[in-house]
Amino acid sequence: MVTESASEFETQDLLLNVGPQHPSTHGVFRMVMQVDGEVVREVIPYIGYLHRGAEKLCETMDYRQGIGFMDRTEYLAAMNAELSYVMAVETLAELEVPERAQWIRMILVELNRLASHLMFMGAFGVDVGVFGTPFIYAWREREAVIDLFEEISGDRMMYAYLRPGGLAWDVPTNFVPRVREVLTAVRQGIADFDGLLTKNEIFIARTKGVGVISAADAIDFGMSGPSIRASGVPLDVRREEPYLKYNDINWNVITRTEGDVYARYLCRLDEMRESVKIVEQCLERLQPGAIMPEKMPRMLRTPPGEIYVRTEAPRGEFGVYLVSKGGNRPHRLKVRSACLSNLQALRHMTIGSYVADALIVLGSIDIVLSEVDR
Amino acid sequence: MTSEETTESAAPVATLDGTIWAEVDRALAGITATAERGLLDVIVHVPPAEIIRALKALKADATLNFDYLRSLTAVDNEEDGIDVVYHLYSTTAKHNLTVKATLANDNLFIDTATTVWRAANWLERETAEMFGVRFNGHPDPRTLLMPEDMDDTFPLRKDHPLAEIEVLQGEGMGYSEEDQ
Amino acid sequence: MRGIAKSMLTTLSVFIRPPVTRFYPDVHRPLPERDRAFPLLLWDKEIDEPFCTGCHACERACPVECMTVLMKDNPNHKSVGGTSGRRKIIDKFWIDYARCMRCNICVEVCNFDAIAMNNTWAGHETSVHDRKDLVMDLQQLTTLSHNGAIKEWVPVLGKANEA
Amino acid sequence: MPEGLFGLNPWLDGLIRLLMIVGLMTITAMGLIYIERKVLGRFHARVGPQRTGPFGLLQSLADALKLIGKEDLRPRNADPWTFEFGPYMVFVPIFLGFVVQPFMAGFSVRVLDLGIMYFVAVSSLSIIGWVMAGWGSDNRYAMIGGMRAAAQAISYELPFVLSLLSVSMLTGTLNINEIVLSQWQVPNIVWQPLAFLIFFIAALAELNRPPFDIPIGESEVVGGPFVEYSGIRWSMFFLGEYASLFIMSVLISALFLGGYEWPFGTQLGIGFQFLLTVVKAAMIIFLIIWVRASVPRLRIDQLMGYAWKILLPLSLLQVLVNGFVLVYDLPRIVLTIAGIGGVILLVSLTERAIRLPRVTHQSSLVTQSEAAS
Repeated sequence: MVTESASEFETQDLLLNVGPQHPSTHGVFRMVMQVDGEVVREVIPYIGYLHRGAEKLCETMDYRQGIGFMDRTEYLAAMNAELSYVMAVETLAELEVPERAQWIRMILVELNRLASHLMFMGAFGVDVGVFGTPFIYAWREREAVIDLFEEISGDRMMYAYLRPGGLAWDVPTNFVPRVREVLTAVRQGIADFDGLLTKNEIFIARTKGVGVISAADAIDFGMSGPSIRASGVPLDVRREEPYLKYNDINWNVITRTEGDVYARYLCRLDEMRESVKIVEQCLERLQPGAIMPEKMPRMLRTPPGEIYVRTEAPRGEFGVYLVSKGGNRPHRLKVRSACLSNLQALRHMTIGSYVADALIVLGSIDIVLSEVDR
Repeated sequence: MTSEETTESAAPVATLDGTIWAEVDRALAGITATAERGLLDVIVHVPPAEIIRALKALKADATLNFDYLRSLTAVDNEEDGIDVVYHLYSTTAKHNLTVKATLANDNLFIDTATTVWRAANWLERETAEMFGVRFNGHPDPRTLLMPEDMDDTFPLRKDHPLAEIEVLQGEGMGYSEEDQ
Repeated sequence: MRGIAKSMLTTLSVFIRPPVTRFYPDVHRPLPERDRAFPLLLWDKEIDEPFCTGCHACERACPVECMTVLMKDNPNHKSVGGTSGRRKIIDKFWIDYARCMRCNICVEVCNFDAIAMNNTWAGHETSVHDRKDLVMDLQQLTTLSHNGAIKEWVPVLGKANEA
Repeated sequence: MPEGLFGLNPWLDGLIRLLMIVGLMTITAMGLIYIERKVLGRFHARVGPQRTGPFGLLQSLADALKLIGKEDLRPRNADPWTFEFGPYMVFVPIFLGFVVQPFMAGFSVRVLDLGIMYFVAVSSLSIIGWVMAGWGSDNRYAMIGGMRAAAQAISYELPFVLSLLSVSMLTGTLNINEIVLSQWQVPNIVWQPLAFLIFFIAALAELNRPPFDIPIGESEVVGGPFVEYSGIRWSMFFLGEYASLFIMSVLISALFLGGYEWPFGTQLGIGFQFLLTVVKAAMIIFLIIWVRASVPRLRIDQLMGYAWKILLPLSLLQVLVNGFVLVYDLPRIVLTIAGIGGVILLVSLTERAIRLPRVTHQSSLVTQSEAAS
């Protein structure tokens, strides 16, 4: 009898196609969800809609030309992407970056992290369902950062400003007061987000305990950035293998232990505060000086060799694996994308949750599809 | 100091002093691995047939504990075959290692590392479609970034042609006729 | 509920702040001097000819191959009784703005400071109906500089600010 | 039977009243769309529409013209009848609800003795339209949205009706006009703060406004039942949504805030009464928009749990307390005290609910599926 009635009331799972055009997929990501009512039984992600072969293109470009393609690989944190690339070239070509250039790089990279995290806050708030408010708040403060970048480099998103050896040209003379202005604006933005979301009961109800991933699983999936730090793994390249001047200043790695969506949100919020602190310290240490090494060849060539340089981008470890066979262009350039590795864990985090939660989990790992697909 | 010079120098072992090679050598007992010193990390060459054994040993070893796969990719060295490159990291001991397995051009098969780290899944799928390396026993051998049916051409190989650039100006705009 | 009240107070505090909207097409924000739109050719007003000698440096350095350069003998050269010191001069120059990725490399490689990025709004508002109309020829590229509509900024590469 | 409005024959009179409702409500809804966009803009630190006409006043008109001009598409696999009649089934019940709205003393479309019951009956009909739209579209997002809408409406109908009931217990009538008139000294919100809060929350859910906009959740089901609609049919949903927003605000102001009666009585004339009703309704609408700008969306299980586990017991409690006070003829201040206590209870229960450990079957399913693969 039991089996009979079970077959009588057999229900059919529904295949729900989300993306590539969907408001919550943050670009051209597509996933097919098998849903039983509102519960997700299976998730099959599809990526590659934004694959442009940036790695192959960089192999045909000399080292200066490649910088522009790094911007386009990670368009929300282009400074961080450029940094990995130029550091790889510098290490291969044995270039010594002057002190001032390193401080300026650090300021720019942290400001870009702020801009990127603000963007996360906005998009994530909309995913959770606040109608537009967080998005515009994020845009307001991100605009301040981007305006500053435009005054420095000339472009709002595709900076092409860092160069192997240092910076393309020096920052404007009013750089320090302008950065301080931007920091004031960003602090206001952080306070707004804190007030809008952090304590909101509905926000907490929606995010706490959703998309939990344990520390061991996170490591196994190769996650990085705030997504793994929210699971209690203090994995931060800035602290573990310090580059630039991160060892000379005072800052903390933000970790949380819960490993859920709320923890990932709080991690990013605290990281923004930490970035503000870092930039302030950098501004105090900034001294006049050279921004490029004394002897720069007109056309940069590297000796044969290989290097895997990793830096901490807003979404996690942005690695550049550069193989040179001599000459002025890379033999092979591989971009290790943090988003790709984080996205791999999506299936693990979403199965068994509700449809609405699946999209929040996707939002919480903060993917940039151009970085995933390259 | 570049890797080429390192291998050419008379005593390559000396440059490995103070690195984790001693530990790695101990963990890889029974596997014919050679090492060189890279610019940041030690690079270990492992024969492709023994790669999974080596990776498992490196992960299981208590002091090394390479539990984090940073990156997995391949390098097309044209006539010298294709290198499959693993960048490992230990989240507890905080050290790095690069493991390389060189595949001959006529035998592009290697065992899958998904049994060691789940992180290898998508990275191997990408490497497979981009370089034509076949990962034996991969749980999900579909393409990742490329179209599903694109299994005969491998974009990141050096012999893969670049697309022609469509030029809208100059001769394309009728310059040459008025010049001549 | 108290958290929701806090959220609502936050939104209320924004409600009473002035809005941040920029009325874009009506009011153009002043652009910074370094703003990069698309490359332009500069005009040598003293001799009344372009600075560009058609040396192909930018064409070779362009990562996306958006430029086509052709040079010719300068009809205004001193040797033929003219006023210019340039033996060769640009004959035809096309830049495909649709393909240009505004990386600034052409400006950096130019030995004559003959090319600069447009830093006016005219460089940003370039929408056309046909992609072919984005291929700019020599005349279009020099007009802005010729009639003095831009104050170009040519970066000093790798040089630090004084003091 | 009341006389015809202009002393005409009943049919003509009925027709005129009908046209008045439709015309008035359309204009009101368009105005509300404009107001919402403007107010929401300020909450977002923007300015809202400002290009069409002075201060963007003609924006809604421009939108309406655009929507009427658009092609009315129907997916090939959609069920023609359910798809095309869905919008009407949403639209008509909402407009029927307008019949009993009290704007000024002795003047509404119809003064019904069972006004509240009539309103509850017709307003819940529109959910059929939602389900029809969701089912008929042959779209999975639409279907999920339609199912969500049905589940939500059925759950929130109960606290909605019970809090209405507690108001009519207090005033002893189901006639909305009489309820308004009975508040000539003190508005009902003073006696029934808990019922007001529950009614407000349930009204948000009935209106599918944030945080209860689960059926149309833009970031999940991309508009839910409306996803396949375009042009005039889509605009009917939209108009219906804003018309019901207006009706609900007028109802709240009438039942809890004293409508046109409090605080000035009916002596100041019809125009002033109308103004008072509109101002009170505008306050409620502002509050609803404000909530929309500030809160995330609930999830469907949380929404249902909140209705059944918190709102329903508390609204039953309110009814019980009302009965107790009325039967034993206790002073009314007891109601206020009990109501404030109830509000505190509601707040603390809500805050407790988010601290409770969550029941999730995530881990077991992952192991299942990984074992299978």
